[in-house]
Amino acid sequence: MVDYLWNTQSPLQKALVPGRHGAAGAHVGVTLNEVRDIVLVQVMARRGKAAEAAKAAKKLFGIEAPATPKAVTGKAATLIWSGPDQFTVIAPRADEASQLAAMAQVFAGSASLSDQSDGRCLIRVSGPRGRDAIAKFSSLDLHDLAFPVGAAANTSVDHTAVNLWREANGADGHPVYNMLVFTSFADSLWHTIVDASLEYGVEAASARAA
Amino acid sequence: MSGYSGSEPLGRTAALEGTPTSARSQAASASQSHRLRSGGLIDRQQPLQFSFDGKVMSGFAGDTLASALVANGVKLVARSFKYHRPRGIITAGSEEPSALVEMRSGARKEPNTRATTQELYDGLVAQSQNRWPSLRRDFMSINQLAAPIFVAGFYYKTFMWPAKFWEKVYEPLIRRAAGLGKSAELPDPDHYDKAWAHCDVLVIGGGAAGLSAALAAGRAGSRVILVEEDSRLGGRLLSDGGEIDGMHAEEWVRRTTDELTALPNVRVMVRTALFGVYDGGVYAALERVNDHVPVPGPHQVRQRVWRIVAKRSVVTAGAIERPIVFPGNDRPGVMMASAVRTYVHRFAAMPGRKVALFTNNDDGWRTVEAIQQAGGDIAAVIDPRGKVPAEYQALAELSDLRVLSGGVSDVKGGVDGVRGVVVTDNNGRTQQIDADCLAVSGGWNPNVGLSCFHRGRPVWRDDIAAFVPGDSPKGMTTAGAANGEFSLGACLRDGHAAGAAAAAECGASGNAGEASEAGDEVYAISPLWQVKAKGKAFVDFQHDVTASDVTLAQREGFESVEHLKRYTTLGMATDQGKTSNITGLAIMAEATGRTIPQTGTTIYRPPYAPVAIGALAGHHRDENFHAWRLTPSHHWAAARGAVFVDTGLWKRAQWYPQPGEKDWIESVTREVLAVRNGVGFCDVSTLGKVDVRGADAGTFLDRVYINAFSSLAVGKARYGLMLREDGIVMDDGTTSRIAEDHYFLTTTTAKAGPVMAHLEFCRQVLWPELDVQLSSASDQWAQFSIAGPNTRKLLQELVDPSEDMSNEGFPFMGAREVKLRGGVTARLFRISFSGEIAFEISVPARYGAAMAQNLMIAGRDLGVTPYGTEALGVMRIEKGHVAGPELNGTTTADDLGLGKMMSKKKDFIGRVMAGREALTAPDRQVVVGIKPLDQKRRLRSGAHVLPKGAIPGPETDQGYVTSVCYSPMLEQWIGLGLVERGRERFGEIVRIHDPLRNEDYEAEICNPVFYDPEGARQRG
Amino acid sequence: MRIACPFCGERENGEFTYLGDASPKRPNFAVDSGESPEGVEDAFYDYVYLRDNVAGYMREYWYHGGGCRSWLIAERNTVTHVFRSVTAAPGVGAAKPVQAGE
Amino acid sequence: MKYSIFSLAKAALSGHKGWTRAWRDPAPKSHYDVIIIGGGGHGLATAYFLANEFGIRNVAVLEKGWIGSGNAGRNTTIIRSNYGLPGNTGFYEMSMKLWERMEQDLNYNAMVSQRGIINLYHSDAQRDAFARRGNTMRINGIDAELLDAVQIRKELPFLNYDSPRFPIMGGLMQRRGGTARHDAVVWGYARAADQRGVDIIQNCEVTGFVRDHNGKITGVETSRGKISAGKVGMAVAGNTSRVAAMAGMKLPIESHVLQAFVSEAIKPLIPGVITFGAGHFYISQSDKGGLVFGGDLDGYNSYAQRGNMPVIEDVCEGGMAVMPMIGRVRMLRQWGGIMDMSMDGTPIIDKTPIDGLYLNAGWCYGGFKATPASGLVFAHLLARDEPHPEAARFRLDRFRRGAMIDEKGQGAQPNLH
Repeated sequence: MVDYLWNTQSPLQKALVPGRHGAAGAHVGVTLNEVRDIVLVQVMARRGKAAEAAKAAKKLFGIEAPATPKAVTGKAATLIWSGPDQFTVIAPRADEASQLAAMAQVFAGSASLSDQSDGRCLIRVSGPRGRDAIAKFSSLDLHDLAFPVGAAANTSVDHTAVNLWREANGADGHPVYNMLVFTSFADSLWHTIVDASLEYGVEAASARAA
Repeated sequence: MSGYSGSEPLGRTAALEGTPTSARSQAASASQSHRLRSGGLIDRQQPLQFSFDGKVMSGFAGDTLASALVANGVKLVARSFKYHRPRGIITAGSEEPSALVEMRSGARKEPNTRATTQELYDGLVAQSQNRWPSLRRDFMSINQLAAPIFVAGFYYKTFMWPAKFWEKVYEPLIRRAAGLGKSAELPDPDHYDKAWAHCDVLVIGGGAAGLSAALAAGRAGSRVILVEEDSRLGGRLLSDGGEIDGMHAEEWVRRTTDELTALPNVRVMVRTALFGVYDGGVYAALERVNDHVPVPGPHQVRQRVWRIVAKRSVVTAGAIERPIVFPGNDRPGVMMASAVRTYVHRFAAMPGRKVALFTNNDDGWRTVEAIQQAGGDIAAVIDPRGKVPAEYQALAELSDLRVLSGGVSDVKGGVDGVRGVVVTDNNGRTQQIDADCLAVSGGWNPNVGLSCFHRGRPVWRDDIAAFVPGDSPKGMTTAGAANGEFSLGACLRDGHAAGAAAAAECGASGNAGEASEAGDEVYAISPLWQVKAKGKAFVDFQHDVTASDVTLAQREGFESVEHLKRYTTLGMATDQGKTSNITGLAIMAEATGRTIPQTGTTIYRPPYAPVAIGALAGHHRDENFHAWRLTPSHHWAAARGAVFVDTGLWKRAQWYPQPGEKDWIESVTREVLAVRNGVGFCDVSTLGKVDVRGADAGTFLDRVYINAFSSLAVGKARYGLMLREDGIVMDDGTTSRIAEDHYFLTTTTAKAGPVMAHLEFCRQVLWPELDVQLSSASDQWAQFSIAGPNTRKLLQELVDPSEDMSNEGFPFMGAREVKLRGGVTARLFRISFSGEIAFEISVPARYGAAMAQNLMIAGRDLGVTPYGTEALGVMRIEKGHVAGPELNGTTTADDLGLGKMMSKKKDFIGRVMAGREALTAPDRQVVVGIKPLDQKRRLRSGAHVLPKGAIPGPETDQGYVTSVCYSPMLEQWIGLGLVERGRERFGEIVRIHDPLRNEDYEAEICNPVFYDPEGARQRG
Repeated sequence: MRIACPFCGERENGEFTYLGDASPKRPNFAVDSGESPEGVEDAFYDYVYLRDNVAGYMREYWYHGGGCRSWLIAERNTVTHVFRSVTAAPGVGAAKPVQAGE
Repeated sequence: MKYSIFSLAKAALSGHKGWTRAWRDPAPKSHYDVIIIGGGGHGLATAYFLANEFGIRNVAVLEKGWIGSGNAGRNTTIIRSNYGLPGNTGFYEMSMKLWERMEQDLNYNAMVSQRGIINLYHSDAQRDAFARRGNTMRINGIDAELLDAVQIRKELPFLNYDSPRFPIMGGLMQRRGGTARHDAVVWGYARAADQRGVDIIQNCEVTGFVRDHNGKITGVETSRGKISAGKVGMAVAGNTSRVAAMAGMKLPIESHVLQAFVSEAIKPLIPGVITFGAGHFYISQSDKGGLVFGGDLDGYNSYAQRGNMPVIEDVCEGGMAVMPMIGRVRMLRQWGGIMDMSMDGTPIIDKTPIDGLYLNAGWCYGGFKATPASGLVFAHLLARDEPHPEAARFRLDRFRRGAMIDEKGQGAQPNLH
């Protein structure tokens, strides 16, 4: 009997070509990263149980679950608002089964969980011209005053839903934006993001979540 | 012509710049017969070569094509639309009606470009258009002979006999004659994109008022965007100069620009023309990123469309000088007075040596000074008002100016332009004046277009004889000349006030500072629209609409301005009547004895200036037309040479051709036989998948499906059908119960989105009392259908030995999680679309490629075969399963033969409306099977079904073929169809009528389940 | 056009899907309640087909499918396209409505 | 005065001073046998046929603004009869036959030009749907051809056949389809109706209905006073619900905005009408040289007669997908019309439940091509009190009965039709 190998494949398998693209020159304008190997769970409070669900979140992650479009980072996970009375939990994939089990246990009765670890692809956009590139495919106002660090939004890119949030500025002092896109759209949206960035010079890479 | 060679002692005494040094620029200057020796906002160190109609000329950086042509003494640049009359340059801006040229060539050929806005670049190539064989000798100008016939609306009155001649003779001639430039006939090779910008205050127009507004709003601390269509800020200040805060206007512009660019909260965008005002404070602008270079650089776009979201906007778009209508007013060399000043002052190019000025207002008189300062002669000033304005009396005496009180009644000259001007004075005496250029000013029209884009109506002001903005779109104010404030001082104050107010309304609390100061020159005008005299006098230069066309329209009852526009085409040319609309309606007002405000304006429509279609499409071209979706095994299938098709956004494998197969039918047949006789698999991940959770999930599904789901046991799957509220079938799919409070629902690929929205509507709007949570799991799972008699054998290879895969252990319609060898857990559903023993297996998407690979390994000895959507389709037709072509939005559950599924015990979406008489009528078209009698005959979808031997006609048309395939099992073409009373007609021979494809043959109506009607195979 | 989602803030209308008039209410219909089938059909006919189609302010359904997936009820002027209010449908999120139905 | 090249030449001698009004400007009389509300193409055509076919000449057409100011003056001028469902097929073909003789009937050149219309298909499913429709047309005696990509390429070589996403596989061609000069249709019917005694009264807005004690409608209140009438017909597509509300009627209709666009005039590029099958885009070229194009509804109820940015972008994306050589051609003007969107995408021509009031509505975006037939069948209904055979299925009660005529299969959601 052969034994079966279950190699995993990223939706960006073909689209992501690591390295430098677009305009040459000393400076890279936009840095694009695929963040692989994440655990992603959609948490939806049960009817009339929003408060209990929030308590459960606090218990497990030690932080208030976001009640408005925000991303908050707690114990071993970031919680991103993804709709009224619901949020998305994102964490680096360690022991996936027990990560999911722990959540299932804590939220039992107060929220329904939907494992989307394979349903979404996480793309990080940073660099001095990252915001200019995003302005070509997103109608969000990403000005510091309108979209500070920690801000989050459910929005559309190319007519498809995307969760976008801003984390702490990068070492270069420029903003860093995370985009959760649907797995089946990842190949397409990656091309859109790259095309929007070419005139600024792009550096593309892929890395495990940490 | 002699013109102004460098040797002549001309040019401003106080030159703005030093004289040119380099040899090349001296050569360039020498060729530019009408270029002043000094001055102008051009860079004489950067000479540029260009060609017009093949003639090579030179200009300087900072020129427009128009100013370069003026500098080279070129007067004739175009032919008019209808009469092909010789035309020159009339204005110096985007309102230009005449000087349209064809830019570039080949795939980049670009018709109807305004020479007045096209920046000059080295190597620019432009052609005149709408003439044959040449601009000077245009054969089509014989149209002028027929001019007495070609009056407004003439074609409505003729070309009617004989009827056939319209398409064959008349229209082709008219079409060939019409149009202006030629479009490229190759795909546009340039790239475009679109972007979003957001601000508190959007300032539209970078002249005195706009700079003042942006500065005030910027200093106050609000987020400001200033857009200017020109390549540099300054507006009329660049042409008329003046003094602001004690400094030269150009210096003030420089300083203001510096301060604005230094403010972090202000964004200045030049070469950016605002063209549309949309709801909710969304403004659209076109940035001409690379139109001033021959070809965009690598990774650069040609143009970019901006969608600017602004809380407030201040329109400081200035005003447009209007012509006066008089015979010969279209001759090359007749130019707006403001344009003459622009060419002289900003571009150091002289439109003529002896300039006559025809003005009915004080502002026109500025031209006298401009021409004299540049060393030109003023042949005469013709002002119907009869007296020199106070401000200019000194000047008039000093240069003992020839001032005539009257109007221009004719213009002498030819294709090379003006030679003389005939003046009829207020006492009716006429005299001819020698001049090579006629500067005209009929007064100024504030640019009210943008403020009227939401169908607001402008308001008439008698003191300036012009319209000013009325009720503007929400959040918009207007300032400066666009608001009817014509003096420089007023523009600065008005702009500053508007900018400060807008910033304050956006909550900015900073100090807006003080408005800059300048004089308040008088703007006195006595309206003069037309000089009535013999000869063609033009209102709309581009469309050749004359004053007599307007009065003819009035005589025929086309008195409404909209009728006037549509009957005479006044204002419908590429300039949208910027220089003609108001004049035209003024003449109509006089003809009808109404006032101008009573007559009213036509509706102002976006775009303010024409926008390239490519720019509006932006990046969404070719493969980027729409986003695309890939299944988890896409790359695996591609590596196996699968043939893909775009269905909706998905790319799906249709079949997997093998070497030696002559066509797709052969490949598909092989795949079907492999499944029916062995085992095969197909990626069905495109199906919509929804997790339905919560205590009331069952009740919820009972209400959205026509059949019951609360009664479904955990671990079981069931086929479900949902209706629209109007009783027509919406979608179908299998739904299984994973746990008491968890169902896994699937939809068709096409309806995944709409069904999800519908379910959320039911949850959030119709039945909010139910405890249900919905989440799309479509992309989470890689799902494969595995089918064929050897399916179980294959799965036993793949699943963990501890799993019971026997018919009892995993019965038909069973659904549960199973462990796979190698440690992955999968969801397994025993459901069949093919009619064989079949399972659908789901694993997390990351394992999709591995799953395809492992199915190949597990089934190697069984000859496992991957199959595509075509084979899937063949097998569903053989089994009589309905799909897209049958679920066409007009069929009921009963039409599809699924009426029995409708629960009688409960309400569900669509139940009541499905009961309407016409939807339950006995003669409805229902799903049947169709088999051609001739087994060789290929059946085609879209063929119609008639009674045997019937004559084709509406009354014998009884239905049509919806889906067909070549059935490898029946070894003939078969199909499904929707046929009147079909279920009562199994065995009946009918006529298949397909006139489109010249086919006509007989077929038998039969049970739609062609293969294994008892369904033994899928249960075995 | 911009729509102020009560949860996400002001967004492009491209993120939303339009359904239409929010005034008609789905008739509550119990099987075997003895209601005349005719009467029930009339009520549903009214609900499914008849519209006031007002020129002016109108209550209408918008679905923020390209955002937070909430069904919203907006008051919008059909002549000027100006929004007066945008509120959440009764069953948005985990909200527990006071009374059942619309 | 009869229009012809001769009368034109004669008039030229006198500097065209001799031309008189194309239609009179009468003051409203106190009574008419029939009042038509709405001076658009349909209303004027109805008046023309009432006078010309049914001998009813004491007729007034009341227009709140200038005639043709509604959708008659803001459409994309396409005429075709390529419909697939019983009810539509025969009706639109009757209209096409009337187009083919209109100019001679009216002595007015409306530039009816049968340069052909082709609907491109990009998938097998689309081809099959077109085949069904085309065969329906042929069975009803209407011209239709199913062309493959090779055949189309011969006629329209400039299209983007090898698009990487939705290549052109073929198309359904109706060669008798084409365009007509929309304003001229309005003016032609106005002039012909006026010559037959019809009063065309502009700037006369209907503000209410006059009813007798039985509730029968006996006239209208207008901005120019009360006018009594034997019968009142509504032909106010776009505003049907507003006028119906004055009579207390609620209808299966929503008003939606549909945008249209025209480019700068260029030399002949496109022969006939082309519709893209993988996106929302259709295009033709006017005799003046402008590319006239359009796409989908904006998608929400509106009376604003103007559209928004997303649809403009969507339409231009479609244009670049099917003919990328128009990338540098400039869009000159954009405008919006208010579509009378019925709940099944098909018109309603019927008596109303109110005695004396007749309805011609729900034209969706099919109104222009229907103008002559709509006028004829509505005149028939007003004159005979029974529907014209070709309009027998356009009844108001079809929604209640479940006999919808839904070409697109979208159901009771107007913004999807």
